[in-house]
Amino acid sequence: MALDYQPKIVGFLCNWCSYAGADMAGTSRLTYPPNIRIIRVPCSGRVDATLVTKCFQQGADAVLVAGCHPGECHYSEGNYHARRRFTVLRELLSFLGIEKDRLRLEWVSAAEGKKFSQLVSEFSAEIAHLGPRKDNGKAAGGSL
Amino acid sequence: MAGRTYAYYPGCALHGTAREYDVSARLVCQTLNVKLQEIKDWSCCGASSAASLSPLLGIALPAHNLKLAAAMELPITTPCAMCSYRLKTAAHELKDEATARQVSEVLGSAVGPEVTVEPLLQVLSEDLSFPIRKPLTGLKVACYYGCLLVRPKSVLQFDDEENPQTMDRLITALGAEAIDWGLKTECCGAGLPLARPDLVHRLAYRIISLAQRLGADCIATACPMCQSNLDIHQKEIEAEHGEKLGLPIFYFTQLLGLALGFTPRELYLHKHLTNPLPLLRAKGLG
Amino acid sequence: MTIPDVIRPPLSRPLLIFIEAHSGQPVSRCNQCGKCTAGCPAAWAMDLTPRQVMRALQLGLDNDVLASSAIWLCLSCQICSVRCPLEIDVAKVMHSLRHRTQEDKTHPGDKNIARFHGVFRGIIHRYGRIYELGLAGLNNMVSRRPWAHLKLFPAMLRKGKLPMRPSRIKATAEVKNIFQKVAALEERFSTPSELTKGDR
Amino acid sequence: MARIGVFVCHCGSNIAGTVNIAQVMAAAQTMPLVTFVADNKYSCSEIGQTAIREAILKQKLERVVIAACSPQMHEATFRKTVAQAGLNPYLLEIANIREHCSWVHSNDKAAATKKAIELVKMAVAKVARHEALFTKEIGLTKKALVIGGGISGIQAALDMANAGYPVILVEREPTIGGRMAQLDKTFPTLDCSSCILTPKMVEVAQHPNITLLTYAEVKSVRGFVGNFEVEILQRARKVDASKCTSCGICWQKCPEKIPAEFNLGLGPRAAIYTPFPQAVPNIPSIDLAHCRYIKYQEFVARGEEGKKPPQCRICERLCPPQAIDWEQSDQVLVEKVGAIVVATGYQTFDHTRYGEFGAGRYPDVITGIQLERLLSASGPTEGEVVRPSDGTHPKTVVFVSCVGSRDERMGRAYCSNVCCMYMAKQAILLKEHDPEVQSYIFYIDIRAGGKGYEEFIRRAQEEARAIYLRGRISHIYQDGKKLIVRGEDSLLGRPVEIAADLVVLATGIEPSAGAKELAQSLNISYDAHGFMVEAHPKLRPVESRTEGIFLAGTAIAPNDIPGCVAQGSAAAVKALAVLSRPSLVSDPMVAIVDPLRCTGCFACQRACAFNAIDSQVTRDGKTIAVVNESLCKGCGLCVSACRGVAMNLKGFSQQQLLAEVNALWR
Amino acid sequence: MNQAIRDKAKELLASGAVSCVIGYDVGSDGINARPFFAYTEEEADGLAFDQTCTHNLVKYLIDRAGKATAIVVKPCDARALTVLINEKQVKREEVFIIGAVCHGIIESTWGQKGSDLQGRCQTCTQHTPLVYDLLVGEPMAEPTPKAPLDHRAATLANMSVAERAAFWAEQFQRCLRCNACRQVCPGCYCAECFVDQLDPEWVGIRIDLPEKWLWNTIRAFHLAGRCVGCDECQRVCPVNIPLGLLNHKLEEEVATLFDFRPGVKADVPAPLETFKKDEKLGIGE
Repeated sequence: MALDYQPKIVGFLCNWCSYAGADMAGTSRLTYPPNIRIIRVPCSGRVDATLVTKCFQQGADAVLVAGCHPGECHYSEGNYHARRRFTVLRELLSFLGIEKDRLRLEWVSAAEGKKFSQLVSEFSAEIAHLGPRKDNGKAAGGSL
Repeated sequence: MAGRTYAYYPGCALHGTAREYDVSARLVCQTLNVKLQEIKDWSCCGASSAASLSPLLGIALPAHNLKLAAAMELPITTPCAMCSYRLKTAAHELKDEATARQVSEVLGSAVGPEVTVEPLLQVLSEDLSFPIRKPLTGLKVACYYGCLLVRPKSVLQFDDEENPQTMDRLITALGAEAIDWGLKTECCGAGLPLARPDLVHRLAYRIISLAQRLGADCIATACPMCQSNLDIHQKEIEAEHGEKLGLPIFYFTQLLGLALGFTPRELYLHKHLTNPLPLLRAKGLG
Repeated sequence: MTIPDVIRPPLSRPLLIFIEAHSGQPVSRCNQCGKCTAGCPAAWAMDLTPRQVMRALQLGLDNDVLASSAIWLCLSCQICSVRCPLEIDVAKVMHSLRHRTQEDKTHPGDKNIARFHGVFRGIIHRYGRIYELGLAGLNNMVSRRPWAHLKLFPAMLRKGKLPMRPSRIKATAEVKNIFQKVAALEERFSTPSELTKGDR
Repeated sequence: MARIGVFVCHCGSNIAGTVNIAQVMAAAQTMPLVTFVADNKYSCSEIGQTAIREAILKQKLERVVIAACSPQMHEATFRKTVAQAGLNPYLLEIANIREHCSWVHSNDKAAATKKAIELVKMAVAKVARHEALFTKEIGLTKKALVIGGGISGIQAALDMANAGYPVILVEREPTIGGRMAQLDKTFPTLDCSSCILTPKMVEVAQHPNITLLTYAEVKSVRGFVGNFEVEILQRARKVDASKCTSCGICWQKCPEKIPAEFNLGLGPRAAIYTPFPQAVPNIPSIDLAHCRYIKYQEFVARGEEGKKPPQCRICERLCPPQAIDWEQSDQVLVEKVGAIVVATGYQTFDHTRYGEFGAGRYPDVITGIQLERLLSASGPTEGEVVRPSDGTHPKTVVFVSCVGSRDERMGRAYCSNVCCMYMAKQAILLKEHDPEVQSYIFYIDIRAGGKGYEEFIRRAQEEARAIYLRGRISHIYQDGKKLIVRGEDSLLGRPVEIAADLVVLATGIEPSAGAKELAQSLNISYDAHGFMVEAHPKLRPVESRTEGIFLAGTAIAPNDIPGCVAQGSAAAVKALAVLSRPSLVSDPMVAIVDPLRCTGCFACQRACAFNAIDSQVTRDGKTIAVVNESLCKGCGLCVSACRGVAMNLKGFSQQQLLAEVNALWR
Repeated sequence: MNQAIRDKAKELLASGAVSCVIGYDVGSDGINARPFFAYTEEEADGLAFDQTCTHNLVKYLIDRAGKATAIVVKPCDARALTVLINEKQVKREEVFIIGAVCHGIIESTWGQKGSDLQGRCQTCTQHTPLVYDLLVGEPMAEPTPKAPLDHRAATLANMSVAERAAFWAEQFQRCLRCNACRQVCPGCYCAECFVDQLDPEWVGIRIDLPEKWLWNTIRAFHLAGRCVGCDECQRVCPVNIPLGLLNHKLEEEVATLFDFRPGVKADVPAPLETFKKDEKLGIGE
């Protein structure tokens, strides 16, 4: 693994908690590695499995889906649905040859700027440690 | 408790200054059918000195004894609070992989953290239905736990850090009265009487005098250092403060032994420097 | 006695960094509330109170800390640690500081207490167990106070509280071996404290 | 094809200090469909907004990307800006290159610039798939609900009622007044607390616009801003309020005595009671857990053997207007309101968690609120400060600050804001009650930031001769009649011991029990401690993140009375701004069904938490889903439930999100 | 058994209770069954049921919405039918279910009858349909569950991630994107499948591995908690991609995570359409 390997992580952040939590990390000037690209969604429950799978197909090294803590979803229940959906998707992807660790679902509240920055730092380090995708980046072989 | 067998780790003090703790512990255990098998050729846990000077030595010495007990496939019990603290702390530290690796290098073989260590007080309080022959009615006891039995709870997992109750319940079960007081877990100066007697005297005075002011007839301990700091040094403390204290300091096993019908001599009560016999006679227990 | 100089906080604070790493305790977090000192049974006897030790560490007054009697007077009773509102294990910090003095040797430590610990360790090394009469006698000699505690001895001897002979164990070789291996391991790593995370 | 304009904001040096703006602009030039790129020193300034408007007109821009701060900050601002230039406000996308980029990658400028370029690329790709969206007008109920009848809620209710709007005030306790009613005097003026509170309580009770529901709780809330539907549980008092004359015979004659909650157990109350004499409403309630007749009924209902407990019913027999009504039962009321003010207040930290302070077993270690009750002329001792243990007058009183505050071991890292001040107040009052009292106040920092507060502390020190000691207490224990308090005078660096007659623990503030559950049913966020979270800590301090729900008082954070009153009024104004509108504008970012793709499996309906999916039959007889836009909240759960992409979410459509993902690899 | 089906079919057609009976007749090779639609009593004489009736016919019911229909179902087909009823694609009241007790389908090729049971049938634990209006055949005791026969499931589970990735790359590489798996699947009834959509364009039109990978992954995910394991997709795949492996993996996950078997109960939401507040799934904790 090359030392300058920079994983690319896509983050789907719910507008009400996690996106605001990421904002809070910024407001508090808490630095974290620049590997994540954040996509704002209204709710973690909005994040379609196809969208996440599409990220992996395109070559994402990892995907983070973050939403409000259980019981605190702005829409009451969206995060519970996300929890089931990504539990199953993670199993499927793992079966297909993408490490479970590459798909994470986390709860980050609007007040948890510190948690967000720690989360991204840890996640980036973990994925860098994991190295490039075993299926050669582009899903299942790219240019095969 | 009854019928169970333990690997018995008396600790150095019980072969020296605290002979009476060893003797009384063995007597009551025998009566209560708690079987003690002394760990063969046990060595010193290092007390606070080893740990003060070298962290690794502070774990390796107790770990050596954990290893001996592990070979016996028995849980350890020890009357001494310092020993139980060191053994439990070592077992806790051994949960850390790096520590475990170094310790196994020192000892020549691995020691698991899974050896259980229970202070004798805990073992004897599991079942409070004692076959009492002479209830300690009328005796007011201040139960003194010291620091090493209860702190820190995160490691020792024994009783409340500020207001433990185990010994109080045991003493109450003997028919005596356990007084409520606020210095149950105050430090008495631990192992420093040789190095800094002034300090130990002052701490011991605070403890003894409060117990006395609150109406206690005596203090019960579960630690040879606590007992000796409060008992052996009491005369000197009295001299320094110009105040007569004369408060007998028992091991809880001795009070338990009295209630079970043993004589003061069998329990080595004559070994104490602050003579408890007048008190026992006054209460009709002597 | 020298007249104390004004404090000129140094720009680097190596001891703070070392102690935080070694003890795993966030000394910098301490907000000087003083609860450690308030409950400390020995604080009155210390030249720096536990709170002041934390403060001196924060300011980088490394010599003041390493030379203080506080780190040796600490009884490891853990009152400070279990009550600290910021969950700093102060006793562990004291322990780490003690280990630090053993490593850099520039601060021999409190003459009475550090010597006592040394004598204590020596006795275990020799006999495998503690020999109290020997400990007391040896401690008196080493601390050059041959007559200390003398008043206590007769009564204790009479009560049989001080056996004349040490309680030896058969496997003294094994115990000596432990000492040797620990010393060897400590030799191998230049800073012995890195061997383990420090003792509680 | 759309013409896209990209505006890159420097935000002074906030962005430009880290991100190379020129490089971002150069990269934006090459992005598909981008026809214009410009930068702005401050996009949100009037100059910046004018530049954007002018560019839209001059360059005939059809979509706009603004790379600046978080959309949470200025999306609304810029939507207005583009709308002023004639664009549909929803044809705008913000690339967050400040909070998510320059501020968090200040240590790596090259990487920050590269990331900013990608964020702009994603926004450009997304905005190309934006569609013009249009709002709709919806009606609203011009009535407010205030939850909590403490000083904050009282203030909010009165302000809204005085503005001419009907208000429902719901209070869980049998009376309004809250914690303030328990206080003796208030700092820094030493006004008598009940003297200033009681008139407001009476005003609430008599106000024609206020419906007061005490002994009642909000059970559930449904709907949305302007159109909430609230279920309120009115608990049975077993007293007919229309008959009761508050004569007091019942509570005087009731034989069952229990420690009074209002007096923190320092005095008794009857099983039929009003919490305190000035209670509003002054209708007694029967405490079902302690009433003898209720116990009798329960005994009979269980059909147990043995001696029956007494039937009692003394209150019923003695009540002149025969107001006791055993048949009265709990009722659920359903109300429609347009705005909600949450003012659920606080409770004090349970100091028995501190073993080192005796865990509650020393009677003369009391809390600040208990001392208030002892100081109060209407309290259990009629204003005589005595030790609970033996009734003697304490001379040496030690105050312990930060009990359950600034203590991470207890999970309470925050400062409770009012304790420094109330300790000073109590020291002054103690001296007034008994000049022989010597107060010692252990503090860590004296926090006296309010108007006249620092002067008040000096008054405690100079007039009341309180001795302030800097240091936290470690241990309190009983030594005979005295309590030994061990602290450190950290200014001298020496341990201190005081033999006190009375120890007062300044217990911290924490949210009322049940606040979390209420927040969950209201769908508003709360922090780890259970305090409600503001929409913005500085700029929207009395709004929740849920539109139409406002916050006031200690439900948000520890606060003092002037702060709570100000927040009550502020929340009222915010609520009035909703209620006074002729109609509300709906958010157009809702779900929409493609009838050609929908197969009518109704997975969307099963997922929707808001009952916003209805069914309809198409002309060819197919039954398909249709979105009820007024109920849809735009979460998009239905979209992810739909395998065939028949369901989509306006503003966050599958196409838009997919474009963002794809942009990352193009 | 055949007679019972024919008698019932005739009775239903004669009374006008249904306008069509969907079942099987003997195919043109004289051996293997094929789908058969009987609209008249005469045609009903052609109905037959034997161990070659591999097809899952329930998907035909979707196109007959609004018209009363009778259908012959095997136990696995019956579960698929329950899924369709739960998902409102079929109205229970419009269907007369002739449930056939099934002793397993035989692996056979055109013109030649085999002797071994199909893989799925060897481990089947549902020989009697769970839902029917008429049951034909003698109900039998169900065997205890057995591990799936395809040893590749276990092998894959023990493989490294890289090995699994390589395995599936090799499999999906063969995919022709013919969509036969989708066409045959009773769970795939979308008006416009996501793979065919141009807006949004989830899957590109290239016939290369990433596009094939995405199609096969999402096809499997869309069936999570809905697939009854009839393995028809695998049977019809012209290039023998072991789609059943994927489906069974998800079937197993859904069973362990949510204690759910698709098509067993009527009127329950699929596991991914619902949730429990306090469940611990090992994610987001």
